[in-house]
Amino acid sequence: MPKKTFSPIFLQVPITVIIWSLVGFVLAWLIYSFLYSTPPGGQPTFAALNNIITMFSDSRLFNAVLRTIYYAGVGTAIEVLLGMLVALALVNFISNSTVRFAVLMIFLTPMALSEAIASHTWLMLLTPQGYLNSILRFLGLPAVGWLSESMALTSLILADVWQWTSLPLLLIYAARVSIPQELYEMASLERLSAFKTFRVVTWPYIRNAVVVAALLRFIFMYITIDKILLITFGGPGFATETLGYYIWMQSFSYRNISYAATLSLATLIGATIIAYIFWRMMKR
Amino acid sequence: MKQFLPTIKLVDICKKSNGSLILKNINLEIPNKALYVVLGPPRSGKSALGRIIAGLDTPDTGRILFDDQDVTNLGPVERNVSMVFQDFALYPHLTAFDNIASPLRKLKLLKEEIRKRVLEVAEYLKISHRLTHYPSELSGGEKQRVAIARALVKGAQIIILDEPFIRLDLKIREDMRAELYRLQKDVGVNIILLSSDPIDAMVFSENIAFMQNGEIVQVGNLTELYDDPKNISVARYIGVIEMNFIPAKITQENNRKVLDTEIGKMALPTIPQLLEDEILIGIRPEHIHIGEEDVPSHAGNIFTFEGRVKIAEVIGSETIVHLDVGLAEPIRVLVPTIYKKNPGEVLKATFNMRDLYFFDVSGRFICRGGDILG
Amino acid sequence: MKLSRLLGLIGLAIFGLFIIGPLYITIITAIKNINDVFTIPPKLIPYTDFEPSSEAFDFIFNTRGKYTFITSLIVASTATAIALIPSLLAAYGFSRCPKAAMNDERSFFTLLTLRMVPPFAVVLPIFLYWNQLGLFDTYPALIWTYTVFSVPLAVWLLKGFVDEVPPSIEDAAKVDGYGFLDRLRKFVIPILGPALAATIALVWLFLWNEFLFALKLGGSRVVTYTAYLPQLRVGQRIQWNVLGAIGVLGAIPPLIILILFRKYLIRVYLGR
Amino acid sequence: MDDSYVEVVTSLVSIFLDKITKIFKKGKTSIIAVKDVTLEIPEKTFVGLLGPSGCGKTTTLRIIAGLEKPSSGRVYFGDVDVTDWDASKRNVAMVFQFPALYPTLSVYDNIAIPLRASKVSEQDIRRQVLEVSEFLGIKDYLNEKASKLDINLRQKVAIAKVMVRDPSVFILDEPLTVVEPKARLELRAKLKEIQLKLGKSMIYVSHDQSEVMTLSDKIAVMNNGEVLQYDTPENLYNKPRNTFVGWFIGNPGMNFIDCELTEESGRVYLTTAEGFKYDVSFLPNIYDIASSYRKVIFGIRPEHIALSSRGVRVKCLHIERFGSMMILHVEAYGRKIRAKVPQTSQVKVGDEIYIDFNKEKIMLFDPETGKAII
Repeated sequence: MPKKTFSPIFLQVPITVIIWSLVGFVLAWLIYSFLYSTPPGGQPTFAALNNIITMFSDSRLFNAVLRTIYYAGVGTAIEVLLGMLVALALVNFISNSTVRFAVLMIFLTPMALSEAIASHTWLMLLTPQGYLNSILRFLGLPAVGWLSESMALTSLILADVWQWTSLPLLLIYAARVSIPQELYEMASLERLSAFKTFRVVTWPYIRNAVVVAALLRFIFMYITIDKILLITFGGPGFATETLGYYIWMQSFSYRNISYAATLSLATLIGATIIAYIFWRMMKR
Repeated sequence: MKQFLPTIKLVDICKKSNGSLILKNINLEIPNKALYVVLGPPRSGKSALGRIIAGLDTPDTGRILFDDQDVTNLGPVERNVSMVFQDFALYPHLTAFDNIASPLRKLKLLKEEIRKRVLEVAEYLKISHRLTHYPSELSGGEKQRVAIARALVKGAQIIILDEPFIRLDLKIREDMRAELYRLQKDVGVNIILLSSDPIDAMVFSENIAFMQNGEIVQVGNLTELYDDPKNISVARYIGVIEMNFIPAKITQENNRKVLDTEIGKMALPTIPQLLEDEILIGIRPEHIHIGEEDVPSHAGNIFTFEGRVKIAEVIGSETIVHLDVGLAEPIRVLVPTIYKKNPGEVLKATFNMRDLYFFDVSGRFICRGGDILG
Repeated sequence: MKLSRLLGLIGLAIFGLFIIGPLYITIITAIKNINDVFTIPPKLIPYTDFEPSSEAFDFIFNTRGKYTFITSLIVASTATAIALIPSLLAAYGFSRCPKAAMNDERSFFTLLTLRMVPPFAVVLPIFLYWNQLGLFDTYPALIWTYTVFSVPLAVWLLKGFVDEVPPSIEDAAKVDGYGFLDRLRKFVIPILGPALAATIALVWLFLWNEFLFALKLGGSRVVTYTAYLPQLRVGQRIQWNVLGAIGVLGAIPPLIILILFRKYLIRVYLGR
Repeated sequence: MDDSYVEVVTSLVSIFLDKITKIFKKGKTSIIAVKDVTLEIPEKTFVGLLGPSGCGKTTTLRIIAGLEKPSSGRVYFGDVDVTDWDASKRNVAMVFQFPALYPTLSVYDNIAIPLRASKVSEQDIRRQVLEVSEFLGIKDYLNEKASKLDINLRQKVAIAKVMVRDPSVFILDEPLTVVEPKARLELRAKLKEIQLKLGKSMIYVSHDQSEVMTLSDKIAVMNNGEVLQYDTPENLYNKPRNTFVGWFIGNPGMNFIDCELTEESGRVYLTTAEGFKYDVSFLPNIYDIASSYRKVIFGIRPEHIALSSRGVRVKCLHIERFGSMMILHVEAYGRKIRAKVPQTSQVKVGDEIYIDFNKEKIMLFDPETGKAII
């Protein structure tokens, strides 16, 4: 090896320059705005303490967090459970592998689409005079207030389930087909019941995929607000105002820059923690 | 690039990898124009040594000399060394022809010159009919030939092969060994063979260095390592089937010193002082005979013992009979024919005490039975 | 045994309907004229329920609609191109020298966290950043932002791919006399081949579908097709059929990429 | 599935395959994995299915186990036609190449689970599991999780799972290939003991001839989906029915030379164009063979060739020394053959030496069909 080898650090310089050219400013700005708030035309005053107090006493924030936990939690649970059922059904009930793969491809199409397209597709379905209600009326059933105050958040979950059940489906299907066939043959040779076969053969292999899928879905529903921004604008009232949407309003509508930065920092820290959990999971 | 075949000297080579010493001051001289086998169990540091000789890695301390030129910090190209890797390392996106030609392209030779030399080497290694195929379409043996051709084509003066046969199945291995032997004799280039298979040491028996835990344990030709192993690990490793070891104590019996072992007492005419009280006797399976037919000639030093058959293991055209004699490990006996026995039968076995090996308790070789019995 | 198989297949069929239904509705809305969109009874089957019309697509091609797709194409492709080589170098570092400084697992983890950054938490500072530079509503602003946010995904995918190129092949190239850049150009990249194409496609797809940054960093001149959608809902009468048409056009590249690179899709999430 | 089926099957012991054929359809191409195999597996015998990879031995095994349906032909357990029974009804116990253990269950539960499926009392289960794990030396791992064990232990547990059941037949698909050499020897002895102790027939598939020759009472050598010879190990070695069996059994395999049978002044000679000539008049009914066969393939095992003062003049090309034996690569009139002779130092590479063939061990084969004539 010729002596003048350059050290591997050089390999990382290009992306570091690219990333820190923007992320550097973003972090600095967030911390600065959290510490000091500058009213338009005024002098910057120390506001960190004030921001924290406001945060913990902000009931609207508290409700937004609750709604986020409901939205991300329930959404993830449905998507992972439905994804698992469909994955296992695909493998058990469709034996021809080409047909099975074609059906899987169809089921995965929504995840390739952009959130914007999916949001407008579901806007057409959920809007009061939309397709869902017109079909219901056509069948003689009463129309449903899909985007009404009580139903709006659940309808958003339905839209997200439609687009993202495909992710747990993909991960669990991949885990399921990686199970060596000998284990199922051994189970049939030993005359194990269907439930017992699931418990001792299938579950141990797909458990990791289920957990990883749940983590991924939870964090993506926590950090994505596209559907809320495009279908319900956080409404009606505060019915679908999640944490993300609240920060969006603080940033761009109410222009409480310093408070918005505080909340943004908090969510960034939350995201990093979940990413760390995901990283530990991935290493196992 | 003058064509000379240097002798390779390794002086006090040490190498650490993630914290632990994998090469402990290696001193070795590899003669030129020879096929040199570095033998040792897996993870004994052979590959690390090979990479250092090739110039892919540099040692932490120590120097490498080609004749008397210090090449420690030179790369594989400047040393004109090439290497054949365990997984053949063929470029999957290039045809066999381009794989072999790749070192020549780097030397910016004329297209016509490259073509001539590649065809010549491919012809020699009987692979010219497969040059247009991609590595994924080649068989194990063919991949091996392309890898060797690539190493040969640029006229490297030293070729290092890292476990070349481990990926080939049994029947192909025999042919490839004969091929390598012929290649070294015809081309006369230095070949260093890193291997964990004792059979390689047996086939290429002129120069062998036995390595273990990053150290060179013994250097010599096959008969030296076979007849006078430095310690138990060499004795155990060299040989078609692993040597048997029997613990023994020197005791007094009607005022004569006798070797007391699990399989009986051995009356030796003289017991040299160098034998402490507790020793370890080694006897090779091929030196033990079962049944009466082929008892060796000079019957004087014959020792017979009995054992219960644990299993009669057929290997190729020979059989290894495992006799349980009450020791932790059964005694292995090599019978040169197909010799089927069911577990449980009691058999008589004999060996000539001249063939014994004596080791001290720490495993260091003391002497052979022949040295005592004269 | 037969019954459970039947029930299973029916279940799959229902799920299939749940997936295909909304897609079908988007397509038929795109080929309706505005009055046929919401009617009772619903018009679901072309030619029998309604006369398909190209009203929506004509609208797009006669107005600035088509420029939004071109903008999306330019922004996504340029950002992917810029991010590719730096990401490949970094991925090579993470894969081949995991012990070296800045190439170790901890730095790889910081890249992973960038993928989990909530967009809504950083869009304001980025908006102000480009404003202060006087680059609001310009191509470089959006392209550079997309480049920064595509690097983590690109490195994540490429690291998985470089791991699968056996190191012994590079050793063989070293023995043949090839230096670092030659090894990368003549061996690592060609061997990656289809994997490289998959990375480009998947990163491009991620940028083609982006919405939040496009909405806030673009104004009137730089408008991607995703940012154009909300603009169609201003005004008294929402042009549902145009929304459907844009949805259909915007879905074509993702579906092509999904089919072409289906084998690699799982790597976006698992890295291997 | 009422239990009467199960009782019927456990008491049966002999297995009969009647003209079994299996064709796999991959898109348009169809591969004949098993071609018209008829095999009688008597009770209480250890039968080996041996052959290179892809010869149809595993498919045949899976057809017996019921994991694969034959395209044509019938499978009989005793005189009950079980062709259409699926695996769970045939009460077959199988050990796969990779240990098929339930990863999250403990070793104890892995072994006990088949017994729990067939209504055996918990104490009985405990007693049987303890007895089996004692025998296989895995007693102190019973509470360990299966996924935590190393590959050798996992395969021992897989064997324990098979032993506790009272199956109609034991089926083993290359069980020892993944096991390390040391543990492999011990497991071979155990498998032989299990078969003798439980008195059930055992069908053993492997491509490793030494394993199959060691364990089997009878071996079916298969190639390209057909059974070439079904015989005891000794007969396969001494009287191979065709050139493939001769080549495949024994290490290194049988030498083959294409010759003509020429009659000259009342004697019959094996001759080749290049001048090889050997008198074979002593062979039984050689004269009518000579009349019906112009060309023959002369087969002789390397270990049935001896150095002698007269006989066939050959040139020594290469020597492989193996302790007490050595393999000479010699050239007889342009034909390369190998001889395995006791170690001597007289012979050196390049010498012209004389070799002679062991008269009783000479074989002649039909060049077209490869079938043995003598």
